[in-house]
Amino acid sequence: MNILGVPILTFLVFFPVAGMVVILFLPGSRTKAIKLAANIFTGLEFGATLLLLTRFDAASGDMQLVERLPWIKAIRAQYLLGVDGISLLLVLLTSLLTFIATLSSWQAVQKRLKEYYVFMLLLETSMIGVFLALDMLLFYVFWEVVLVPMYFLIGIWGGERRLYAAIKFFLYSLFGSVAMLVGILVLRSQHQTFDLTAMVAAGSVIPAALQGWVFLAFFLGFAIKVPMVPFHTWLPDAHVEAPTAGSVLLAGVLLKMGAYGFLRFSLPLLPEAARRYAPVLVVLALVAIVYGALVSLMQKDMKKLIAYSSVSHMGFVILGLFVLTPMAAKGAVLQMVNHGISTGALFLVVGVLYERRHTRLISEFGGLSSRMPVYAAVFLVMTMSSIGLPGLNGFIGEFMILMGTFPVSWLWTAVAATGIVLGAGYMLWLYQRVMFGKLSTPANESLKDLTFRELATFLPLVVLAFWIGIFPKPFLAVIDKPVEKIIRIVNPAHFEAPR
Amino acid sequence: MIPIEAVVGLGLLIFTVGLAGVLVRKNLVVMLMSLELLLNGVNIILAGLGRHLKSPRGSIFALFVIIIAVSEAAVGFALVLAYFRHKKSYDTDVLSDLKG
Amino acid sequence: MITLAVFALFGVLALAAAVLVIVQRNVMHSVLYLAFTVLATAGVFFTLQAEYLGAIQILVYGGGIVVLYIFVIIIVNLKEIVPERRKLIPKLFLVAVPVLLGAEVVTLVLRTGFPVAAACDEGTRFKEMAEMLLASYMAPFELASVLLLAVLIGAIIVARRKHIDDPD
Amino acid sequence: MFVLIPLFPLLGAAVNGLLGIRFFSRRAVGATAVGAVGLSFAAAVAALAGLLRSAEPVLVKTFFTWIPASVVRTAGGKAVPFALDFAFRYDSLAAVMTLVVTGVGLLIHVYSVGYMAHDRSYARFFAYMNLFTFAMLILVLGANLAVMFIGWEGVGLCSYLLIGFWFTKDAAADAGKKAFITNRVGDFGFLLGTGLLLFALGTIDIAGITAAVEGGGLATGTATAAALLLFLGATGKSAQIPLYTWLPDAMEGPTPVSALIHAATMVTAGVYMVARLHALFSFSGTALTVVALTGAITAVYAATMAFVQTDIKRVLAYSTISQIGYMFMGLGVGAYAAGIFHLMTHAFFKSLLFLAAGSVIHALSGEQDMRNMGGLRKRVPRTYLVFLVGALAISGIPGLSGFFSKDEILASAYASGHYLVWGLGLAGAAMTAFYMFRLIFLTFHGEERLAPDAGRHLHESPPVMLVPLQVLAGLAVVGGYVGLPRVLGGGAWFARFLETSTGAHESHLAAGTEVLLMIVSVGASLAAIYAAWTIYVKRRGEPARRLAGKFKTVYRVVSRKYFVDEAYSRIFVGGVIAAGRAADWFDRRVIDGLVDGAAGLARRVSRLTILFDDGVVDGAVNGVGRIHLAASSLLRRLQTGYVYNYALAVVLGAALIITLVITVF
Repeated sequence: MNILGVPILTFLVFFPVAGMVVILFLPGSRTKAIKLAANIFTGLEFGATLLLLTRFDAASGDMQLVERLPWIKAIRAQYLLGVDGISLLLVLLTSLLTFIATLSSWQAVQKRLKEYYVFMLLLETSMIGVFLALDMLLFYVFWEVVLVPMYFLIGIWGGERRLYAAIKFFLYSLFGSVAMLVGILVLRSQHQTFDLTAMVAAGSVIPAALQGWVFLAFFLGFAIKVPMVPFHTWLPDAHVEAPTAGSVLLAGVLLKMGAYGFLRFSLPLLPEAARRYAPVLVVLALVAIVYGALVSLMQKDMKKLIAYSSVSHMGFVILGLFVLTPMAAKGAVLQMVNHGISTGALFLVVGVLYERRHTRLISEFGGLSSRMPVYAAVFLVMTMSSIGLPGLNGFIGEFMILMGTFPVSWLWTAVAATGIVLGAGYMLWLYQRVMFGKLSTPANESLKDLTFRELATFLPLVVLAFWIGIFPKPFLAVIDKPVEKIIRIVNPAHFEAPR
Repeated sequence: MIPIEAVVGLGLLIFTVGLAGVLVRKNLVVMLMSLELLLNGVNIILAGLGRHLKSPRGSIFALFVIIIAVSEAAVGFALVLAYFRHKKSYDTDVLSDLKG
Repeated sequence: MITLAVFALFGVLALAAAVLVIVQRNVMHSVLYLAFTVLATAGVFFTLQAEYLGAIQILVYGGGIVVLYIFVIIIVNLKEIVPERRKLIPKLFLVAVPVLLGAEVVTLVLRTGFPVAAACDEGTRFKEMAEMLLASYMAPFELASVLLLAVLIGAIIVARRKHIDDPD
Repeated sequence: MFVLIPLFPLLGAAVNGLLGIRFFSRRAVGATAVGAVGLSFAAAVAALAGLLRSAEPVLVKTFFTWIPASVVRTAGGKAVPFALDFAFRYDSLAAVMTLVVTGVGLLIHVYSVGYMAHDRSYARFFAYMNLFTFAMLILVLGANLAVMFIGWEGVGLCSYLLIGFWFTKDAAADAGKKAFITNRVGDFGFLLGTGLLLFALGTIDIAGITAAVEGGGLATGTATAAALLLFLGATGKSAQIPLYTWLPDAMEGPTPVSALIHAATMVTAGVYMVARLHALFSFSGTALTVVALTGAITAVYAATMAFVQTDIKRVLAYSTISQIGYMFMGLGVGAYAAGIFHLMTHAFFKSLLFLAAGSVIHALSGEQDMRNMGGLRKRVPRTYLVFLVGALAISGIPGLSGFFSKDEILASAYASGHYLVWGLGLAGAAMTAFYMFRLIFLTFHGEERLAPDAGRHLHESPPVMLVPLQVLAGLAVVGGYVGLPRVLGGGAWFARFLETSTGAHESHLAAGTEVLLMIVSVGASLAAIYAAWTIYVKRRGEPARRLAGKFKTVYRVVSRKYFVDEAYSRIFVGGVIAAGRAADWFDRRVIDGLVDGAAGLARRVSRLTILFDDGVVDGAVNGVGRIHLAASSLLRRLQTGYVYNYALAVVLGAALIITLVITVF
């Protein structure tokens, strides 16, 4: 199945590159044309992913629409793309968020417009590439490429301490991905191939001791990306300093690459090591949940608060993954998408205020609800989605993760559940300090409500939040088979009937 | 018959005289003339060997040497004239523009 | 036996003239001795049965080059005698070096000796030489003509009196 | 038919929320809101009729599978596929609850049309009220704990929005936040309880749970744990010890909100949940006693605090906490029907009291402090009358609804041998009578202590507010006869009706003792009323002041609500913030410190390498450079420029080569 003669997955990955080329040729002065082109391309990309949706059949759990081309024959590396339920959802999320991010930076970005959109499209290409690549080397390449545009997005269009943040982000992720590369190479030596599907089919041929080391290497790479607690300090800086669109994508998609990596590589390829280290990761996840929530209570900068809340939410995802039960794992994958939607929207919310008042300090705001009712409504919906109010998307993910975790250990569930209470705490406190109370500074009086364009960026996210909240069946059906397949590899004991 | 050693000896002597001339004399024209001597010495040796080995190659070579000598002399003089017009003297000592 | 005597005569004459060429103060005398040397070597050629070479020597060398020297000296009307300021010791040293070189060559030649008469007797007659010259040595022959032409032009250009409007 | 009940309020909320705010006139907004609840009430009545006619007692309607199946490993080791359906369950209990919610809700909506008449964001208020009704109905109709949880949190959200409705007031916003977070702590327990049930039974469907428990598929330990966790959720929602602190602050919201949420519906959610899972609770004995005791203690404890309150709405708030304590007491002793019966009657008279208080506040244009009231009997006679009816009902005066439901509970408590619980209940009843009539005497009797401007345009409330009050007063009187006990000739019709959904717990008590119990409790109440009358009317509150003077410390402790609020905020809120501050400090200093430290270290190491680099390596390189330079300057002199030197050099070179050739070969 292909679009314009190009096989669909390759089309999806490289269509933004075409966009980049078109924008490069547009003269720098005609900003309107550049903005239009960027939006058209990301829009079409999103359309293409919807097209992919129609071609995808949810019944089978394994890879579909596989495209295989020899790439570097010497080391048997192939240009291998494929999609299953999990990567399908994440690709949809990526293209949607990028389209919204591009739309939202219509006024936000004024200087060096051309490079901005070029980097944005490059980012989209590499992100989608990460989710579709099945050849581990190709995966690694896309994984590294993602860093470059994000580094520039933060470094050039960021806030005051953007250089510090950009460099810190880059070095942190690079350090992690180098460790991951070592892991990939060891796997390559064991399986004589980079092809993930072949490795999974071959089953656990790797001796347990070696699995431990490879798992550690992968852990370093993915943990930094998720981020898990000890490695998370790059996230608040990167978020605070990144431009609105940048942090939407950073939170919406980049954080998912870490969790996706765990699910796609660590669990199926290293089952024994995964089972052995699962409790360690669960403890780290619990720490992340509670620690992230506590720290975000104290933040004075809205973006930093939301960044730490992401640490807490991603803690939930990791908990869901490493409890090794199908229900929790499916909840985790869904929570990845939910987190992308709610945190992406929250960053847009902050972006709207930043565009108007050029400050993110909570103390600067207060009583906006009277001036900006529609904005207040959207902000409320997203806050409620983020703290997991039933009827919205956050709840489904958290409910499945908690219900999946309970059989494994009620104590873990109890600690994780405190995360929900703390979550309600810091989010409502944020909402109250910004929206309720009296109009403290005169500048707030003149704030006008959401423009139509801004509302357009929020609408899809709000609709998705309600849709997944009320009727998550289609989304869960898509990821049902692949997740079950992975869990069956890692934790077969779960499925056997009691002896 | 003429012993080959004698011929070579003679040629060599003339060669040495020519070489001494080049090194000793400071006058440019005389140096050129010594140069001609050198070449004549070589020719003698060539001719001698040609005869000794009973093949005409010796004299052919000598012929070519003469041609070279002619062209060398011509160019030499052209340079000398040009130099003379420029420097008003033949003294090689003056000629030290190329000092390192 | 006579040829040996004639050879010896011409040889000594050539040598003496050569020495005189480099010793003379007055350049004009040097030129004359140079002419004398050239003619003596022509004689040597004749004794070595290289008649063609001797003829060429007289014609080209004698007629051409020596006359050229004479012209140049007359044109340039070389009056001042370049004072030989150099002291004797360095001069001796300078003479000693070529003598040393000559001695070494001699010892080298003596040590290796000369190859016995060549296996192929191509004869030294003029006929065989001409045939060979125009057969296996055709390329150098032609090149020589090209060389002479180049030198002709080169010499003229270099020696020309520079006019103001000259390009170079 | 029962599916329509929640649909109308949802539509009303959507219409008002999206269109109302901008386009509708006040009248249109009011009409849609009241209309929606009215239609819902009609649907509820129709559904009840349907239920009575239909053969089987329970109707279940599944809409769609909410979360598709995935394999879950239960305690017994079985791998069971667990799917979650979005389904409603309608039975007698749900019927009663829907009727109460929609009925009382309708009256409150009519009342608030008048009460909120001149509020700026009128449409937003009604949108929230409709949304709240919808959420409560979802809670009541939910067929499994997850759907119930939607209503559970939805109700929490709406109470957050409604309490903090006048968000410009910081106190209101804080109260809203406090309410939501305290509820959230309760939900924490609810979720864990659900998880435990899922783990133990592999299902969280109410029918499934009841069947499994009655089938004996559950260990008592797990049952107790699950029941207690769920009860923690109930205490959060129904404001019992320990999670009651949010209710008094919730009075910041508009009065109709307090009436609807903090009297009739939301606070009863906990009671409903316990009644709904009666099988689980009665299976684990300890859980039941915990419920009973908590209820009893809360009843008395809250009553004490009501003694000293000066704000009219806060008195009613503590009264609510106390009355819900009664309901839990009823459930705790196994008399689920009695608990629910009290729930219904309480909904009537407590919302009546709140709305009446509302009309008093409305009349005094916002004045809530009883000390600046008094003698309003003549000024607002109709409000005084309905207020009196409410007070009599709550004090358990025979003939009114309060008497029947409260006595039912006390009788059951006594019958099932919980004498301590019965004792506390009796004391509670007396105390309730005392503080209610203290309130009446302070506000309506005695001399006027009105603030100057409040007295000027003091006026009786408009009919749109008074009519609902009178209807509620009627219900407060008539409501009791539905459950007339056998001993008084009644058919205990209400209990029999609820048997199908809450199990049969007939308390077989000798007629004589039951009548005796009634006399004792009525006597206690009358005595309390007389005491209140003497203190506050005859001696015009002298003894109260003297008593307060004598027992100064006791008075201060009680009036400061036993400092529980302060303790909570210091321990929990303060603790969390301190932990937050520590975590933030740790995050910034230690981890960032480490990272920046590493960077600093890297900088120092690089400085060292630079030194090494300049000193040694460069040194060597420069050294070579210098040597080279010197050598070349030497050689330079060789190039004398004299031609003959070069010639000499050539000859010398040749000579050297030849000597070399000679010597070597």
